Amino acid sequence: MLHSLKKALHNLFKRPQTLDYPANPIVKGENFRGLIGYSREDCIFCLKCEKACPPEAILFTPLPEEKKSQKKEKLYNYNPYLCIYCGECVRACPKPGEALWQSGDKPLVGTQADKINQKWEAVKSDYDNG
Amino acid sequence: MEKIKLEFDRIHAEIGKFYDKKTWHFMTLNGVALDENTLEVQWLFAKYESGEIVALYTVVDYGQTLPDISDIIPSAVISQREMVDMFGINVQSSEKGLYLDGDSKDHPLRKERS
Amino acid sequence: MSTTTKAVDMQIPLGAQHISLLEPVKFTFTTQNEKIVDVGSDVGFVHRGVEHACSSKFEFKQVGFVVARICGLCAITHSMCYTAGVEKLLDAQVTQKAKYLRTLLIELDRIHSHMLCLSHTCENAGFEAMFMSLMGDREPVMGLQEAITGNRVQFDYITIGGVTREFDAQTAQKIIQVLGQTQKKIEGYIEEFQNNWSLSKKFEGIGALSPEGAYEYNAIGPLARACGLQVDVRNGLDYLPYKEVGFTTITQTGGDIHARNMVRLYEILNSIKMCRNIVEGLPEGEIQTKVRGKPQGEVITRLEAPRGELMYYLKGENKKVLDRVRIKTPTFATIPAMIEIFKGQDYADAPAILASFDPCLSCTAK
Amino acid sequence: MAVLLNLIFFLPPVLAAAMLRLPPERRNYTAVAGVGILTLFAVMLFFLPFEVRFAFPEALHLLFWAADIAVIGFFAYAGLRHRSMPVLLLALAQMALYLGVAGSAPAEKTADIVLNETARYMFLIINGVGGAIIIYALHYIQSEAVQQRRKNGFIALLFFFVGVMNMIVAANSIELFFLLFELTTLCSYLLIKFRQDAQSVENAKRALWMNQLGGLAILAAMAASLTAYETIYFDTLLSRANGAAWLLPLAFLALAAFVKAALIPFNSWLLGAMVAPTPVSAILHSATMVKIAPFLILKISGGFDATLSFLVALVGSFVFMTASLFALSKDYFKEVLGYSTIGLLGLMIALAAIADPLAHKAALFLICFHAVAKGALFLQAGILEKHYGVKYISQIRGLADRNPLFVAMIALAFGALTLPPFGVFLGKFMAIELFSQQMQSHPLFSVVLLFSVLGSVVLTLLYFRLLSNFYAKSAQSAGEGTAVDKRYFFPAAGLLAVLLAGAVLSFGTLGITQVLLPLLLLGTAGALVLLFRAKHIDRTKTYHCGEKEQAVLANSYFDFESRYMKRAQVLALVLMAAIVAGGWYV
Amino acid sequence: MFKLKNFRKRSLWILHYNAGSCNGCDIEILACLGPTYDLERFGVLNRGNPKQSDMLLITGPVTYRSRERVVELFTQMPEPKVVVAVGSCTCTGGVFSGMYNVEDGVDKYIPVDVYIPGCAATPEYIIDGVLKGLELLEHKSKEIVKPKKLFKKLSFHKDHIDRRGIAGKVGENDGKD
Amino acid sequence: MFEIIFVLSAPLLGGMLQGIERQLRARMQNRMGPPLLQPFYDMFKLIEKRPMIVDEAHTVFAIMHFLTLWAVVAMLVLGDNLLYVIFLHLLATIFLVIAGYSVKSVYSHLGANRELWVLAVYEPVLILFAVAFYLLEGSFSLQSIYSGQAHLFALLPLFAAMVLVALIKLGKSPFDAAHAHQEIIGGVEIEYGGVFYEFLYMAKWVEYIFIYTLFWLFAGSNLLLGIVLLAGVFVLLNLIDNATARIKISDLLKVGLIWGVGLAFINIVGLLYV
Ligand code: SF4
Ligand code: SF4
Ligand code: SF4
Ligand code: SF4
Ligand code: SF4
Ligand code: SF4
Ligand code: SF4
Ligand code: SF4
Repeated sequence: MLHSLKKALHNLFKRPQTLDYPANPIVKGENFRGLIGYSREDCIFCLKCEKACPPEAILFTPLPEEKKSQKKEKLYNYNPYLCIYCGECVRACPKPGEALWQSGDKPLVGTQADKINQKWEAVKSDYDNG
Repeated sequence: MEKIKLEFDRIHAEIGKFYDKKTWHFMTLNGVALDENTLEVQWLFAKYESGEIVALYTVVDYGQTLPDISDIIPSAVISQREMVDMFGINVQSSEKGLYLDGDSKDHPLRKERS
Repeated sequence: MSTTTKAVDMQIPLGAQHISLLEPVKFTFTTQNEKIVDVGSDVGFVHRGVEHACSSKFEFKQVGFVVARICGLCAITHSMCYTAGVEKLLDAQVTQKAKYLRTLLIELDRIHSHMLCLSHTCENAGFEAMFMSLMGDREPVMGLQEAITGNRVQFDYITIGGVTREFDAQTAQKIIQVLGQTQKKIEGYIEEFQNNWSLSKKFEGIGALSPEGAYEYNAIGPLARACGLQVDVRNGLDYLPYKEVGFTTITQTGGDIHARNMVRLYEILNSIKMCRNIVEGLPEGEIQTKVRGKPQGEVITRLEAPRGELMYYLKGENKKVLDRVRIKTPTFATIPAMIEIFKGQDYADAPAILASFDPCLSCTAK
Repeated sequence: MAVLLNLIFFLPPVLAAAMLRLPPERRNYTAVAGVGILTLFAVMLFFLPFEVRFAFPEALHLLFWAADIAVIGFFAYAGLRHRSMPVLLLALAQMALYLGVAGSAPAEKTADIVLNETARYMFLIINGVGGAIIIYALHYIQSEAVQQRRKNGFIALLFFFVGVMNMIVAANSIELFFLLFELTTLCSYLLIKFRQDAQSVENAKRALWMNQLGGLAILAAMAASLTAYETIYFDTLLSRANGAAWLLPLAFLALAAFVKAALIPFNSWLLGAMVAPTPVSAILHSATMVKIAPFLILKISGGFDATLSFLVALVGSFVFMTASLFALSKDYFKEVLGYSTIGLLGLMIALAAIADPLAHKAALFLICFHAVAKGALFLQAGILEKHYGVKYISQIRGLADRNPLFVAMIALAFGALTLPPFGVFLGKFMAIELFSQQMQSHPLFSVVLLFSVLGSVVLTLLYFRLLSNFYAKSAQSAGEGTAVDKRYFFPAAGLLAVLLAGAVLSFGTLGITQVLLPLLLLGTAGALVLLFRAKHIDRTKTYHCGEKEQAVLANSYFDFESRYMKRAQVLALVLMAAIVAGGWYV
Repeated sequence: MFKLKNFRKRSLWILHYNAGSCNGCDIEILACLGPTYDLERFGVLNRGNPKQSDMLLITGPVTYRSRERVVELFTQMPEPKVVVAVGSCTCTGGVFSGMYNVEDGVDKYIPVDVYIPGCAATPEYIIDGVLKGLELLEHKSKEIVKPKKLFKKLSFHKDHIDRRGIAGKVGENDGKD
Repeated sequence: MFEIIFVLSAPLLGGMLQGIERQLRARMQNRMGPPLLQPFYDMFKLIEKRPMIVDEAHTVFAIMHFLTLWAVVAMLVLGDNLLYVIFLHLLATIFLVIAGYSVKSVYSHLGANRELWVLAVYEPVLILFAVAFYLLEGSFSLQSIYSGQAHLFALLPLFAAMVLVALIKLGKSPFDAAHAHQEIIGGVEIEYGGVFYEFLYMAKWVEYIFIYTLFWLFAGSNLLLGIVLLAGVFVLLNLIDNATARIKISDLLKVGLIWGVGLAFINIVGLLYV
């Protein structure tokens, strides 16, 4: 009991350990696993990432007719609310760091207005039809 | 991992003979669906000292009723209930409803499912 | 005509939602004067169907990330145990360095998990300050995990054939420093847990399991070791270098909440020592080896999770999807023991007893 | 005035005789009228500005003597008939001692009857509260499964009891007091036996022999008084014993009081009396029988020396604490009330034992208001039994939903036993102050204080626990919320009205705010509970951890009684022995 | 002049329910209550009691057995209230999406106001989400938000499972209390 | 005049006190803690919530609990009879207990039950507390206590007993079994929400004033000692709260009856001989 008493008294005259977020931002380590980044230019559309992703958070849907150009180009869809940030996709990608990479950025908090699930449903039906 | 096959009729007796609570640690009851109708049931034990693993097993079909071994190993109760839920096999004095609600007609780990 | 009040049973529910619970579980205590005479339980709230999904929906390479999500507290032990099994089925070799790094993370995880359990036990015993203090001291360890793996909770660190990352010298130094601090703090806690009058009222002699009972109910992990049983899977592992890094089995006698707490505290000290040894004696080499083929055959692997023995049974038939994944988690087998221990205790002690089991229902129900 | 006095003594027996004869309809009217007249007499006597004393003619003394012999003889007969050794032996001992004492009593020229202030208060209670109970009993007894003749007998007995009580509080002759004491014993014996089943007979026998012990103690007191002070009159005895060292007569009288008050270890007779119809319990607990005890102590405490006063107070406060504690272990509603009566009698005795006018006032307050509140509670207990079929506390749950008004009345009666500004609270309040005062001159009184503090807290706890049961929701509340029969309702309501009005009496001791504030708060609570109907506010279910099933609720329970009864009895007996020893040596 | 509104936004009592999560997000919520992140700075208290809570923190993909409890707890909370889904699996089902005993996210049952992604959602995200929730709470009218029906649109094995049809009446006072 | 203002603002002052306490507690736990006005933010929020009740009587009793406590504080501060104030305080407890029983909730019943048991511990101490002042001052009159000399040093054991009572009454560990959050989720208060919970919340504030005013009595008319004493008690209570776990109700009864009542009684007997 004495130990706790001393500690409480001691803490009273110490600066609290609280990180005053959001007043002071929290600095993340450089290899923090945040959002998946994607570059359309570098992608070769091998769809390895899509297959590797456990929760199917990356889906390639067919392009709208008019945009269809050369090779087997498809539309990259990524759902940060489904992603589990495991990094498997990046490990599966033949061009890691160029076509696909895991950034340190934090995903945004969504609200009802974002219609997260409705939008993803639409992507999924595109995917099923494609 | 050493596997020893048990005759269906002698499961309870054999386990009773085999199991010494200070030597063997009962890990769990395991089921492996072999095909649509048959199921391999394993009682998995590990030796406290060496970590050596022994599986007592038997092959049954879903119509059969497994004996209750919780009088020998009290902690088997919950594994048995899990078996009932997952495979829909009957185990003496174990009802359904550990994980799945009682009204579910589903047995997720049966072969025809996957 | 003597009409002294009769024993009337009152049923006190605990769960599914209750402030003292982290996870949904339902106990219904039948009590007389707040003494528990009977317990009903429902542990199936968290059942998601992971075993089924692992043998149907996911390929064996993905399963490691899925089973990690069986439980956030010992995610790393799940993925390790699974990966070890698959590596056996594939006959893959892993470098010594990768093995060391795997062990490091597992032990760091044990440190934070034990601290969490202790703080939760204290919170449930109504000791808010201790909860805060332990949570505060746990943060640096979480920071280490984030620095090494890039995430605080779900590490996704272990892949088939090795680990995903390694750390630089600066991080190594930080690890050593944080471990040193934590060690001092833990020594302080050991003293406090032994000497605090109110904690002795709450913990000593409460929720006790006898060594006989421990054998009877197949107790594992800290629960068994608090009864004096020498059960620790880490003793005989062939795929992790525990022997080299200074592992010792910690036991206590008494089997009550206090003994469990002490086991956890001393294990933290042991883990700190192992981590230090690992960081200081990290071998050179690659962290990842290429693995080919598809799993074939049957295997059982075991690992000591913070809560006790974790077991995976894998069966592959040379296909991308495994034929059967059977997960036996630590808490699973001890639920009958828990129910037995509750009987005869005060309802007021129930939350603390529950927390001292450090139950993991999310893995129990999978 | 002596006429009025004689009327109040002899009207009840006359009424009793009438009860036996009259047909039911007319019986009821006569009874109600009789009660009215008696109460009127009591009130008139209460405002009498002077003390009345007179002696009975010699012939009447002879009659008393004969009556004594007859009563003791009847006890002996009862002992023989029930084959009860204690009863028979005690009767024989009483007979022997009585003949000896009566034979050697000197001829004295003193008043047999003295009407002093205490007696006036007692008249009020006996006739007012007793009367209300009799009226209540008129209807109650009709539902018993016995012949009409016995029902009439029951009412007659109650009237007779009231008469005896009236006389006993005014008796100055110890011999007369003994006769009346024995008569109350007889009445209670007959009343407890009323239902005539094995249990009733058993309990009646127990009540009989225990009370005979009290009678024996009075005879012993008379003998002691004769040898040392050569008198069998209270006033003479007190004046002669004042300052004297040898107080054995007073010690014996105190013992008699303890028995009558059913203090532990004699508690079983009063609790056993529960087998009788509820009006019996009501009348025993409130207006008659047990009230003799504090009354007797009040009467004789003027002669106590400091030690005796302390010892008696110690016994009283000890019983106050233990009886309250034992009450917690009980589930049978009437038994809980019974134990709480015993406890409060202990407190009254403790207060009465202090020779201080303020203490006497406090004791009187307690006696009066306890009588009213307990009377009301027993009447309500009767309603619970007859109307709702509820006997046990554990069955009471949820009654507040069915009949809020009735429950509010019970709540008020309980409140009157604990809360400011009611009389019983006032008694306790004064007790603590008095004991603190006594402590300063007699430090041992601190123990008495501690016992009474603990006792009063435990008692409060008991009442809250009981009361909260009425408001407790439970899964199993059965029955309909019908209105209570008026014939039950009015006597109880009348007593409550008296209680409320009685709060006014506390004005002298408490300030205006002190009286009005709690009344206001209670009133607001009551009014809100009855009136607050929040139609526009949404309802939710109770929280059940997110589950939907029903809760199974129960109270905690205790077993102090079986665990500590033996020890308490032994301790109390030791203390009582100390009183006798103290009377002898000091 | 002060407005009641100015005060409300700084007090937030939370109720936490685990609807089948892996504990990962739950322990991060605990960490937020701990001294390092100290949610109490924003007036957050963990009440554990729906009647006194303004915010429901839900974790987990909602297992079949949890769904009625979620709705029950939600309805016991008085308006204004916000629901925060913590973690990827709560928002959409995460890795568990499509497993036979999960319902793929809470917004199938109750209206979710804030979605916090992450697996596990770190304390930083959770604080972001909670502050967002605070903001929303301020704007929320007192209108009553009804929970949705108990159903799952994409039933994994339609022919095997008929228990989805049983949508009990949840949350409303049945008059027995 | 001062007294009247004090009485009228008692809930507010109590709220302030709670605000300070929450900050102090947070700092003792090495964290920043809520703003000082947090209790009032909570209050305004609670008022704004949609009212929901379980049962009318249940609601009424909570309101009465608050009102009665306030009245008790008024009687205490305005200098009534100390013993009377302590008995009147019982009335407030009755309302709370009945409120606890008047809903069909297990936790509420458990809380009410425990509320009764702790009463058995603190009530004797409080009465003995009053008696001690009677012995020293010759009456229970608060007026004379306020204007009399400081009795702290004559009443040190009783002071210790009162600390115990304060821990119980203010719900601080180790003696907060009556509304243990992790067991019975606040006990009696569990079924209240919105405005109606606000009454109980404010009752707690008033309870602060009640308890600290009782401590003030130890200092008599000595203002300086009074302030030091209150500050000391305030910190002491929180230190104890931060260094202990909650003990069970059965242990609480034992400890409270032996130490609380024991110390108070010894002190009183001691007063007679000194
Ligand atoms: S990080 Fe993992 S979950 Fe996220 S998109 Fe990549 S593979 Fe899928
Ligand atoms: S794996 Fe890489 S290259 Fe292939 S589709 Fe995905 S992002 Fe493009
Ligand atoms: S673990 Fe403790 S702090 Fe967390 S929700 Fe449960 S009771 Fe509250
Ligand atoms: S044992 Fe517990 S902590 Fe470990 S994986 Fe299972 S649920 Fe998680
Ligand atoms: S969202 Fe993720 S971390 Fe949170 S409870 Fe669910 S599974 Fe666990
Ligand atoms: S016990 Fe109190 S302080 Fe602790 S988590 Fe619950 S509400 Fe918060
Ligand atoms: S989001 Fe991830 S970490 Fe969080 S509960 Fe779900 S699976 Fe666990
Ligand atoms: S038990 Fe709950 S209400 Fe009581 S002090 Fe602790 S947190 Fe507050």
